[in-house]
Amino acid sequence: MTDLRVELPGLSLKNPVMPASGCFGYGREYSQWYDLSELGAIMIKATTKEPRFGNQPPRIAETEAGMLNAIGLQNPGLEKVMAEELPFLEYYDVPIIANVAGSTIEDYVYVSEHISKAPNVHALELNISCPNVKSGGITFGTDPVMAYELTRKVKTVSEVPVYVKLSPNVTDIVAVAKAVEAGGADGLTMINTLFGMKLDLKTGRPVLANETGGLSGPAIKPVAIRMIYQVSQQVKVPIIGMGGIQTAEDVIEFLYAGASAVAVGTANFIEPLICPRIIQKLPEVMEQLGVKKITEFVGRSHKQYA
Amino acid sequence: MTDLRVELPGLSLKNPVMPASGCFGYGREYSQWYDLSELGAIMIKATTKEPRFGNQPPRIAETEAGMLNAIGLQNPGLEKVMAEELPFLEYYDVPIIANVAGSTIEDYVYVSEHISKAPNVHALELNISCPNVKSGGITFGTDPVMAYELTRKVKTVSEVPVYVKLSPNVTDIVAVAKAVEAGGADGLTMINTLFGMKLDLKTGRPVLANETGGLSGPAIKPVAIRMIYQVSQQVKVPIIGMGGIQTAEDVIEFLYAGASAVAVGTANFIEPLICPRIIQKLPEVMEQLGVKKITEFVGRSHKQYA
Amino acid sequence: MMQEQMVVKKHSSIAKDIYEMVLAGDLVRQIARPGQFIHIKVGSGIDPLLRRPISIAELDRDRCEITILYRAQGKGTKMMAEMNPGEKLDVLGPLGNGFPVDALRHGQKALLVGGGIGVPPLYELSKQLKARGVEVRHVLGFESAAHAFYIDQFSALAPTSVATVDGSRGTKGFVTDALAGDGWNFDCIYACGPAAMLRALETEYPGRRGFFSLEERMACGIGACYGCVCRTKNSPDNATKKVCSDGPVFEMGEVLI
Amino acid sequence: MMQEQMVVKKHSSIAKDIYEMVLAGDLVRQIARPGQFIHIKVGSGIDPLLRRPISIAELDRDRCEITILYRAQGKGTKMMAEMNPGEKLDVLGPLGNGFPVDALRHGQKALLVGGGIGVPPLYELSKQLKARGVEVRHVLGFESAAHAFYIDQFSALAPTSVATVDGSRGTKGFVTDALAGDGWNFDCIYACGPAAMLRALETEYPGRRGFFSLEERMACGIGACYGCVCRTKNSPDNATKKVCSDGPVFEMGEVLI
Ligand SMILES: Cc1cc2nc3c(=O)[nH]c(=O)nc-3n(C[C@H](O)[C@H](O)[C@H](O)COP(=O)(O)OP(=O)(O)OC[C@H]3O[C@@H](n4cnc5c(N)ncnc54)[C@H](O)[C@@H]3O)c2cc1C
Ligand SMILES: Cc1cc2nc3c(=O)[nH]c(=O)nc-3n(C[C@H](O)[C@H](O)[C@H](O)COP(=O)(O)OP(=O)(O)OC[C@H]3O[C@@H](n4cnc5c(N)ncnc54)[C@H](O)[C@@H]3O)c2cc1C
Ligand SMILES: Cc1cc2nc3c(=O)[nH]c(=O)nc-3n(C[C@H](O)[C@H](O)[C@H](O)COP(=O)(O)O)c2cc1C
Ligand SMILES: Cc1cc2nc3c(=O)[nH]c(=O)nc-3n(C[C@H](O)[C@H](O)[C@H](O)COP(=O)(O)O)c2cc1C
Ligand code: FES
Ligand code: FES
Repeated sequence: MTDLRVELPGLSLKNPVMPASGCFGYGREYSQWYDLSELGAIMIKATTKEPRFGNQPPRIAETEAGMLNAIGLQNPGLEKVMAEELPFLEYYDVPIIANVAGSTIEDYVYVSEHISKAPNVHALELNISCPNVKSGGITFGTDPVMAYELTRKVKTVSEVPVYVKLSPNVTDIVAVAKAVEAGGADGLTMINTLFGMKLDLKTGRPVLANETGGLSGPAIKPVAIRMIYQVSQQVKVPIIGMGGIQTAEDVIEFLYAGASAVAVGTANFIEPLICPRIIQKLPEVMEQLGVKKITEFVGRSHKQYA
Repeated sequence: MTDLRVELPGLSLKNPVMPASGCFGYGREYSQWYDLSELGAIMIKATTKEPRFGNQPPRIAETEAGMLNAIGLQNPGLEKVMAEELPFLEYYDVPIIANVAGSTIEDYVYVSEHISKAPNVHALELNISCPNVKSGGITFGTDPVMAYELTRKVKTVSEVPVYVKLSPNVTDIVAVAKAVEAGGADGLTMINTLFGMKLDLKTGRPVLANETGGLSGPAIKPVAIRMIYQVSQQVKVPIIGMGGIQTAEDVIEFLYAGASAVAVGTANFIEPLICPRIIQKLPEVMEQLGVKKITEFVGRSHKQYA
Repeated sequence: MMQEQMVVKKHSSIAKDIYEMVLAGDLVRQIARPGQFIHIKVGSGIDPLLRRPISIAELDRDRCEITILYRAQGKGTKMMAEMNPGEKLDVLGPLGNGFPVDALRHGQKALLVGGGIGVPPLYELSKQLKARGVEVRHVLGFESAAHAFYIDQFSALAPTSVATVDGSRGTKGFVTDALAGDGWNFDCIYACGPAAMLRALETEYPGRRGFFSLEERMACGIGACYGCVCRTKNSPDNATKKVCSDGPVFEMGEVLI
Repeated sequence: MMQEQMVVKKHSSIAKDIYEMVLAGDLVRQIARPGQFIHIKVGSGIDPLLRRPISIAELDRDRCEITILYRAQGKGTKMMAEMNPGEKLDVLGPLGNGFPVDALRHGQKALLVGGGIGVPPLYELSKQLKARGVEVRHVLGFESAAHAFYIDQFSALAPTSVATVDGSRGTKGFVTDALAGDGWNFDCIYACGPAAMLRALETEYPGRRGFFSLEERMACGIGACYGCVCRTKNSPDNATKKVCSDGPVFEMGEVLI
């Protein structure tokens, strides 16, 4: 029997696979496709203090082996998420990781304090890496000092463990990771999207109304693997990895790199059943590799030779 | 009649298409496939002061819509490049852009001083962005102060215009671009490869002996377009753009973004005739778009609305 | 809503770059209304990565078949154009709300206006309206005669005017030109086509009852990604609707086009 | 060296995951030696992105045809396995130097050692050596009887020993086990297979004459990218050779394996 369970701060996961934030809404749509209790966890869409209406469309552009999005953190705001979305998810036996975003440190602290009280929110994920909003967001993720400060403040109010989501758009990902670890982060999630753009052949103008967007999908996997490989050797807190995952084999590559669990983003749009399919496939691949416990994969790319 | 000519510092280009450094050797292999005089220019492989033997194999890994390489700047050294490679290229009517690499500022200065004297070298390209060597290389490309310093010193010795090749692995590409412009760069070339990695499913170990490598190919095009779009609005010097170009339409997207000419890298490996094919196709696409002079495309993504 | 490997039953080119494809599968049973769409994964790899939304143009419940009409323009649709009968196509569907056929009663009048690749969903709509005894007229706009398709099929159902941009068939100009001076007093307008066409109809028929099918770039197609939103009109709180799951059909005046 | 859309003439599975494909095209005229290879672009898109190097296993100059034998293991070769006769395959070739057939004269003895997917290039080599009147013997190693291929074809040319890792066919173990105790005094050894096999042969036959065909991950396949280098042995300056254009065949002892 293969053992898919993973224990992380605040999270007892049945298996290491969860949908990534922003790629699964608040679960309602995908609940029509399968029982959400099958998932390791759910990372819900970014929640801000006030409702956000996001960017103008077009918000989506396809690229080679990837896509750009510029949603702009559209969400109904903390109050509605607490009142309408989180209670819906209580019907399922699955821990929720609440993705928190804001423009100021105070915003993050406010949302974190409240949303961490929801009974099914088992952890927070601070989104300091959204490339699609004008203020806040990514600036926290690219400056280690601000990232440290934000993490520290949120830690003082959160009732659940705090994970910080790192931006790949930085010169030194290890420096940011160490800063948020020093700020008290219980874990890291990485990576958010790469900052990209596409132009229309006919008009010459950006395809996205927001001009630039976040690049996700298989195209970015090598960058994600590299960053997790580097960071996991320099920090002690666990990592939830993401970026282009499509298959059970991809999941194992992320674990090898040093992630303890993974999130699937873009692939949900192409295969609504991708998460349960990967979860079902994992034991088979583990057997082929002669591995009984999924945790044995973690960090194998460096640990076995350390 | 469509006009493909482009004038850049040191370079009178018949057309805006040239092979990218490291993806075309010193031209010998591709000269068996077509007349190199058809090209706008040739960016030759990085040249260092002493011969370099590069990294252990495997040096190549395929990824989704991209590839990783960790060649490690293998080259026969300045002396041999001057004595054997550049004279061979004199048989062709095509300007050469010499890609210069090193571990110290002195290395760069030394190579630049000498190679800029070769009769067919019309410009230098300072490679301050190679992710695959332990010292030098990318560190110059991620620190604006060092990038400024290096450019300034090379400018004092070079007999031809100096282009600086930027690394995309930075938080703030505009800051580096402005620094090298302030250092006297006559132009920019961008982007070099993204820093990435791939792990082997069976062993868990990196596929590349060097562990990490540079990600190139269509996967990185959205990042290249975004960076050129940002930088071209903030600097006055021209940009030669690259990153995932495969078609004439891609070339035009780079020009729209703000590049004045382009380089084709990875695509040469798949289609040895890719450069002449793109050059041949450009007039057709220009006619469809109703554009007579290729220079009219440049910067259209922002200039027409400025 | 389901995912299915539908079987290509027929496939042919019917106008310049326009293809007609008949697909068979169980998801046909779930189709509720004309104007719903399917979300197609072309090829089995990552190129192209995303699904393509295509309207259901005709429905044959007995044979469990649908017809789609599409323009091969970009990477995905060009690949689709290469498919042969017998091959399978990965489809999500049926998606979206579709046109309300029951907005009209027997004897009422419906004007159906389609532009380019907005024409397809109107075909099944027209058939169903006719079946209810609604009096239907069609106005279809195309780039040129070479691009025009399904005119005979529409004409067989109800009176059909055609406009082409270059005048090579029907009225020269846009659908609005073909409408001009047509004093026919419809009870409801149903339209699908470019945003400019829909805006022109809004201007032309202020305050009239109508339903518009919109297009937007989509990722998930099921309401989860917020990629395809449009803004609701006159709403104090700037609220948005998702074209894929709240639409693609909206009441005229409901959303900003 | 040219790029050509070669036509798939025959295609069939001949052992577990092993396929035999016959390709026709003009580039066959340019083939100089056994052991050269072709560089194949599978599919027309970017997935997979790079070409796949595959050895030429047999050559029919009259019909302008070559045979390749390949294992469907990863993305590219699995896609290739789906191809049907009549379809076209984008090929660069012939590439590389190949085995020197003229290293031996009439009556001399050649030992050909192949492991797994290193076996294919030895087939044409054996035919050409035989045609020169060279006395040939084969030793072929496979994982198991199910994975073994072309044993009858090789046996028809010359005496052939087989080793399988699980002992399900021939000697149990590696090719070196099948060689053990074989006192046959060859003049030259030609080998292609896993690095471990080649190293074992170097150890087994120090100072003997031989030619090894190597494998390395390739991008360009024509010597331009420096992706596929190996180091030359005992060279003071650490010099490298490119497997694609200086090789894939090297004299035993020339390069580090
Ligand atoms: C609800 C709905 C119904 C549609 N019904 C039809 C139909 O019946 N027949 C038909 O020919 N077309 C229809 N379209 C438009 C069709 O989806 C696009 O033409 C198609 O996605 C283009 O794909 P491509 O591979 O040709 O182009 P590419 O240029 O390769 O597409 C790149 C990306 O842009 C998206 N895209 C490009 N154009 C459009 C567009 N006009 N609308 C939405 N996304 C776009 C693609 O889906 C893809 O994600 C419909 C669109 C929507 C939203
Ligand atoms: C000169 C030469 C001759 C060869 N001849 C044959 C032959 O006749 N029959 C045969 O079955 N195989 C042969 N190989 C090996 C063959 O190239 C690989 O099996 C094949 O490239 C794997 O591709 P894939 O799509 O199955 O694997 P993937 O895993 O999708 O490949 C990913 C990448 O790794 C490369 N790669 C993976 N394995 C190898 C390998 N063993 N050698 C080189 N590159 C590899 C691929 O080319 C590709 O770039 C030869 C290799 C070389 C270098
Ligand atoms: C449409 C879309 C919306 C996203 N929204 C969010 C978000 O609200 N918060 C967040 O932290 N990440 C967001 N992301 C990033 C993803 O969670 C994930 O980090 C990224 O897409 C990489 O994973 P993937 O390649 O599997 O998609 C979004 C990504 C996409 C594609
Ligand atoms: C195999 C390989 C070798 C390269 N060597 C160099 C080099 O020597 N100097 C350099 O400046 N860039 C080098 N590059 C980077 C390319 O010049 C180019 O910037 C990059 O690959 C992006 O373009 P592409 O996506 O078209 O390949 C190399 C790239 C590849 C793939
Ligand atoms: S396409 Fe995802 S919400 Fe409509
Ligand atoms: S594969 Fe490019 S040099 Fe050999």
